[in-house]
Amino acid sequence: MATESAAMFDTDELVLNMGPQHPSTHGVLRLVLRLDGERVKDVDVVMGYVHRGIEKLSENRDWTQIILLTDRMDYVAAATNNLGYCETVEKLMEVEVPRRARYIRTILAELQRIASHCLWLGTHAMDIGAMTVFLYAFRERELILDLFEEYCGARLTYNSMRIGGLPLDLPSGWDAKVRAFCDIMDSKVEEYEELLTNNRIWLQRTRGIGVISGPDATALGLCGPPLRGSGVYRDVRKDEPYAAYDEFEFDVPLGTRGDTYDRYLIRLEEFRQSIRIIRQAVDGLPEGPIMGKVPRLLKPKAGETYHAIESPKGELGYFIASDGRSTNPYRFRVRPPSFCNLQGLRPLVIGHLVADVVALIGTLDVVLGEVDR
Amino acid sequence: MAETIAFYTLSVLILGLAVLVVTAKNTVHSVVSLVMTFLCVAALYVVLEAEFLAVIQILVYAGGIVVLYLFVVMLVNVGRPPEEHRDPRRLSVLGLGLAGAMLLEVAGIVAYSYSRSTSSVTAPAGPSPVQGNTEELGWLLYTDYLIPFELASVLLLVAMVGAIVLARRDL
Amino acid sequence: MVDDQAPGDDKAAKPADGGAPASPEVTPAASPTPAVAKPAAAAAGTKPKPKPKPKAPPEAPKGPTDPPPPDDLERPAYLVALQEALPDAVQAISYWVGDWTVIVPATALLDVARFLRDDDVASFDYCSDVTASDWPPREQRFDVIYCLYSIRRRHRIRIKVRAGETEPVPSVTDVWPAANWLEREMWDMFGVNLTGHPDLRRILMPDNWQGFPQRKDYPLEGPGEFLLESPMEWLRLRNMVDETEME
Amino acid sequence: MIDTVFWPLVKIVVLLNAVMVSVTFMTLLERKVIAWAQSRLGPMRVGPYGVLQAIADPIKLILKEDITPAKADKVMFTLAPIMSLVPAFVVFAVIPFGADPFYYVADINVGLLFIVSVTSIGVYGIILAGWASNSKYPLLASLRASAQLISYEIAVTMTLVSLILTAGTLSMVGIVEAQQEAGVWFGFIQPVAFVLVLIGGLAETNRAPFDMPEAEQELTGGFHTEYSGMRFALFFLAEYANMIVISAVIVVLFWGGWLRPFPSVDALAVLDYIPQWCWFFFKMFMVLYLFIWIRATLPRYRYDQLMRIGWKVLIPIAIANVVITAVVKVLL
Amino acid sequence: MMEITPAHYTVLSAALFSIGVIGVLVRRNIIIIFMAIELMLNAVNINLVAHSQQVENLVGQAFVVFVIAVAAAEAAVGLGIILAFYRNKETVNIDEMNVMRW
Repeated sequence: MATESAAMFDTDELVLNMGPQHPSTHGVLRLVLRLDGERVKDVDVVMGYVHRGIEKLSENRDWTQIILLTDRMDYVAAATNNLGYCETVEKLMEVEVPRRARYIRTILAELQRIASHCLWLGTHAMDIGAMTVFLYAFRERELILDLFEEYCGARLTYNSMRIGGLPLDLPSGWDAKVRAFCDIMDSKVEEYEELLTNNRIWLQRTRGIGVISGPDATALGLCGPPLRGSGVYRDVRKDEPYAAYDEFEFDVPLGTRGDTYDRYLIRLEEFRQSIRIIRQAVDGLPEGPIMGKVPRLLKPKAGETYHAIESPKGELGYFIASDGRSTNPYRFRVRPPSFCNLQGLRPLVIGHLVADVVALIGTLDVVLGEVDR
Repeated sequence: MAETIAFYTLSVLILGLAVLVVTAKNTVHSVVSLVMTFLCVAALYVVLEAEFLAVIQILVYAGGIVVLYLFVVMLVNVGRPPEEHRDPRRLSVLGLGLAGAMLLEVAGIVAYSYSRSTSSVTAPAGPSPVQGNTEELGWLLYTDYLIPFELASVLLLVAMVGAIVLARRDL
Repeated sequence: MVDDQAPGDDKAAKPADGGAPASPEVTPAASPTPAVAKPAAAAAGTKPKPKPKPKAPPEAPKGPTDPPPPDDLERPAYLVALQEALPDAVQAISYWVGDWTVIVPATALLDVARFLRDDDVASFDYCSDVTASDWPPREQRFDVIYCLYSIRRRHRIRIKVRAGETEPVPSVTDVWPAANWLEREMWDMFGVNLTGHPDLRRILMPDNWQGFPQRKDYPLEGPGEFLLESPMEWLRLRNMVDETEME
Repeated sequence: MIDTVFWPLVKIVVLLNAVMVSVTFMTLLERKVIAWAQSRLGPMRVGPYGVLQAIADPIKLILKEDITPAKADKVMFTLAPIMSLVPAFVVFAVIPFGADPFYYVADINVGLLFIVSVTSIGVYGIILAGWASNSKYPLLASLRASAQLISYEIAVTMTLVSLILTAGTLSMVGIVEAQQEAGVWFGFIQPVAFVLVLIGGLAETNRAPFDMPEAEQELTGGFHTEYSGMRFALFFLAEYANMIVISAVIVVLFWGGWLRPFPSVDALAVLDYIPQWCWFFFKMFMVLYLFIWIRATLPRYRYDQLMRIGWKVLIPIAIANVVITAVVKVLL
Repeated sequence: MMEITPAHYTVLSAALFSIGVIGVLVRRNIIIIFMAIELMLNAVNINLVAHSQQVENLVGQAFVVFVIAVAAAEAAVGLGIILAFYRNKETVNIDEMNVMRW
């Protein structure tokens, strides 16, 4: 008799408000779903609930204070935000950053990528119902937070870089700890794979869900793993090398099908590639100063520039204009990767079921602090 | 003694809940009353030592058919209440009268038949090779009533196909 | 080549030069609302010898200098192709710390965009960012900026469009669907008069918000709900408070 | 009178209390086992190793404010948790915890059918809770839950038919005795049926990986979203009581109920010194542990996949199992 | 009065049947009417079981099994029709069901 009841479900269109208070919208994202039964016919993405006006605020802070604000955007990858901002200002001021500082920045950024992917993996798996992976991933993320705490004293919002270099040199013995962490992480990535990669339920929940072709993903402005998952070779670290990435060997994993499972595989592979980069960087860490020649009073010449780096979420770009006279930027603009990836949600979601919506929010890996800024 | 108490309690419950079924304003309340009625009827079967039927009553009626009713009620419960529209040609009072006449008639038949009954209709079936209510019933169904039984299963199959065809929109 | 607003500042053209570009010391107070738009720039005005600027009256910053590229720098092939294909559309080309910018009029934007996307040499298939910056004293106060990237050819370019407050700027959503939300955000923050956008609604600010927060003349202090309901009344009260404080 | 009324009543009272207490400790067990699986400690604050957490939770739930949403159907909203709790408790009447009549309330000759039919009533609580809450998420969840319950009931009932064929009786006590006579637990004769009943049991009790009716990541908690306080506790109680019922039924049907391992091997007669109810509870504990273990390991199915598995995989296998069992039974 | 005879069951059955008839004749909601029909079927079943018990012949109970099967079939098809009708006319009022096709 239940076949009939199952067939009866598709009667009326139902408007379902998902969020802003919902366990799996990863923050305060609101989706207005129009459902036919449980199938999504249309979705309107509503955001801005944590809009703090960081762009406007930055136009009234001086150049150094802004580093602290960038922490608050993608709060699970604060160091990457710092890096992007500092590099942009350095580009604008044409400051040379010492090699050691660039190496350390790379290590920090890659550690941050692992931490961010850990959080993504945990929440994504949790959304699909694999509760244990969440705690395993957080266990490893904790190790990274410990490393960061030892380096800069903070665990979430690091404020760990300065324009022209770094505020602090590495504590003694830190590199050994990073090496030890890399060894641990290697085996842990295997553990995640054992739990999920060949799990039939996981495969059924992610294979063929949210498929997007390479050209479509490019046109929609997706970036980072969602773009690479569709087989588009685009990684700012390779294409427009910054920090010290041009000195390291690493691969850019690409997907073939462009579905949720591919994006999952890519991020898992990025764990390994990040570990690889960190190992190379720690092994080849040069001696030298950590701060470049930067004037006491920062005042870039009038002009504007756009500079992008590869954050864990994708292309994190800063567009900064200086009027050349004041000690704060005239225009400060962030190109938030989460925002652009979230734009891909609607085409991905339409036609799928409510349960897939949750999986698709997870696969795009959005952080609402960055979407709303 | 126990049977008497059980009978009267259950009778009151059955009739009261049945009245609720036909009088409740909210259809969902109606359906819930119906479930309760059926459960009480199942209890009555237990009193009558028909355990198998009692279980079947719960399983099929309460657990199956009425769930279907509940689904349909929930699906069509939107929009205007169905009792709003009044057909002038409809004569509810007449219906009530007819039902009363019906009750009188049934009561008459009952009274008449018992006034002259000799209860000599006892015609036990042939000795069953098995013991116990369930086993005997099964024996009966699979021997004497095999063809009706098969027909009933075909009927159910046809009903299932028909219901699916009716309920689907894209057919 | 030379744009009409900020005549070529020759200092800025030499990026290696450490000196601050010339700009007279001013207080950028000439914003339309006399209220609280008090950019910190005012405080920073105490700067070394201001060199006289030829034409510009001493006012708020008039926009980035958009220096032309040095003569000895070879122009990338896509720029040459663009100038050949659409000579009228290119108002100026600028080069600054390694970034190429092409300045086009709003009317030619769609042509330029389509050319840059479809041309084989250029093939800018990826729209990184769409944003704007606001330079209030200028008549065409907005710089609308499109950051483009070519995944195929791995190069970047910026398109810059100057637009006045009501001057229409065509939406490039048809060219790059990625621009949809970015343009929405730009409109939300600056109120650039976008035309042809399929879904122009507020995106970060609440739907009933008044005003465009990232404009330079937008009050810096928290407006509260009163501003939401009646912005003009709020402004009047603000001014009264300011006056009493002065006394 | 004493035999027909007094002792059954005493047994029922004892059993009800035992079930409630075991449910509270079941939640503690679940939290602890999952915590260990996830390399953390679980509740540690209340009492030694958090043992008293099992008491603290119900107290908290009882003391909480009991909210009825303003637009809810008051009567149904109150009735729904009761309707889902009562069937879960009624079923315990026919579960034999030992061979002696002292260990069960009743041994009715349609015991297994009784269990199936009574559990089928539990669906009303879920549907009515979703409907009476007058809220979208609970409604969606309750539709999901009831469709899931009904379709998996068919698979489980079909599977039970093959087991009835093997045992030759519907009585729960009779089934265990049949295993004693056969000298082997039916789990070894009917392994397919065991797996089917296990999967169906997981689905019927809304346990992971079939917990989409209460998938908090999708539907913010399922049909009991709008419930709080004592009424929520009733749903909670019903869910875990159902889990215990399913595990008890699985033990009786497949793992020899109160029988010791290898009931026909006399060499192991020394094991008979362990009381029968100990065996029963030990086996039940193992099945419950399996339930929790599965929850800690597996992701969640999607709703349509779940229905597809039920209708296109489990039911055909169940029917095939019945046919094969019947053929083998006739041939032997 | 203390002894329960089949007559008691017959009276109960007749009363239940009449309630069902009233429901069918008076209510306009077709779902309620269906439920009233179920009540009538149950009334018949009570009668059958009671008399089968009286005459110690299980044929009556076998009939009940068939009645339940027919009731299930009737409910499935009937509710399917109701649903199809509801989709087209947005009502479950039996007075508005006055066309054979649309």
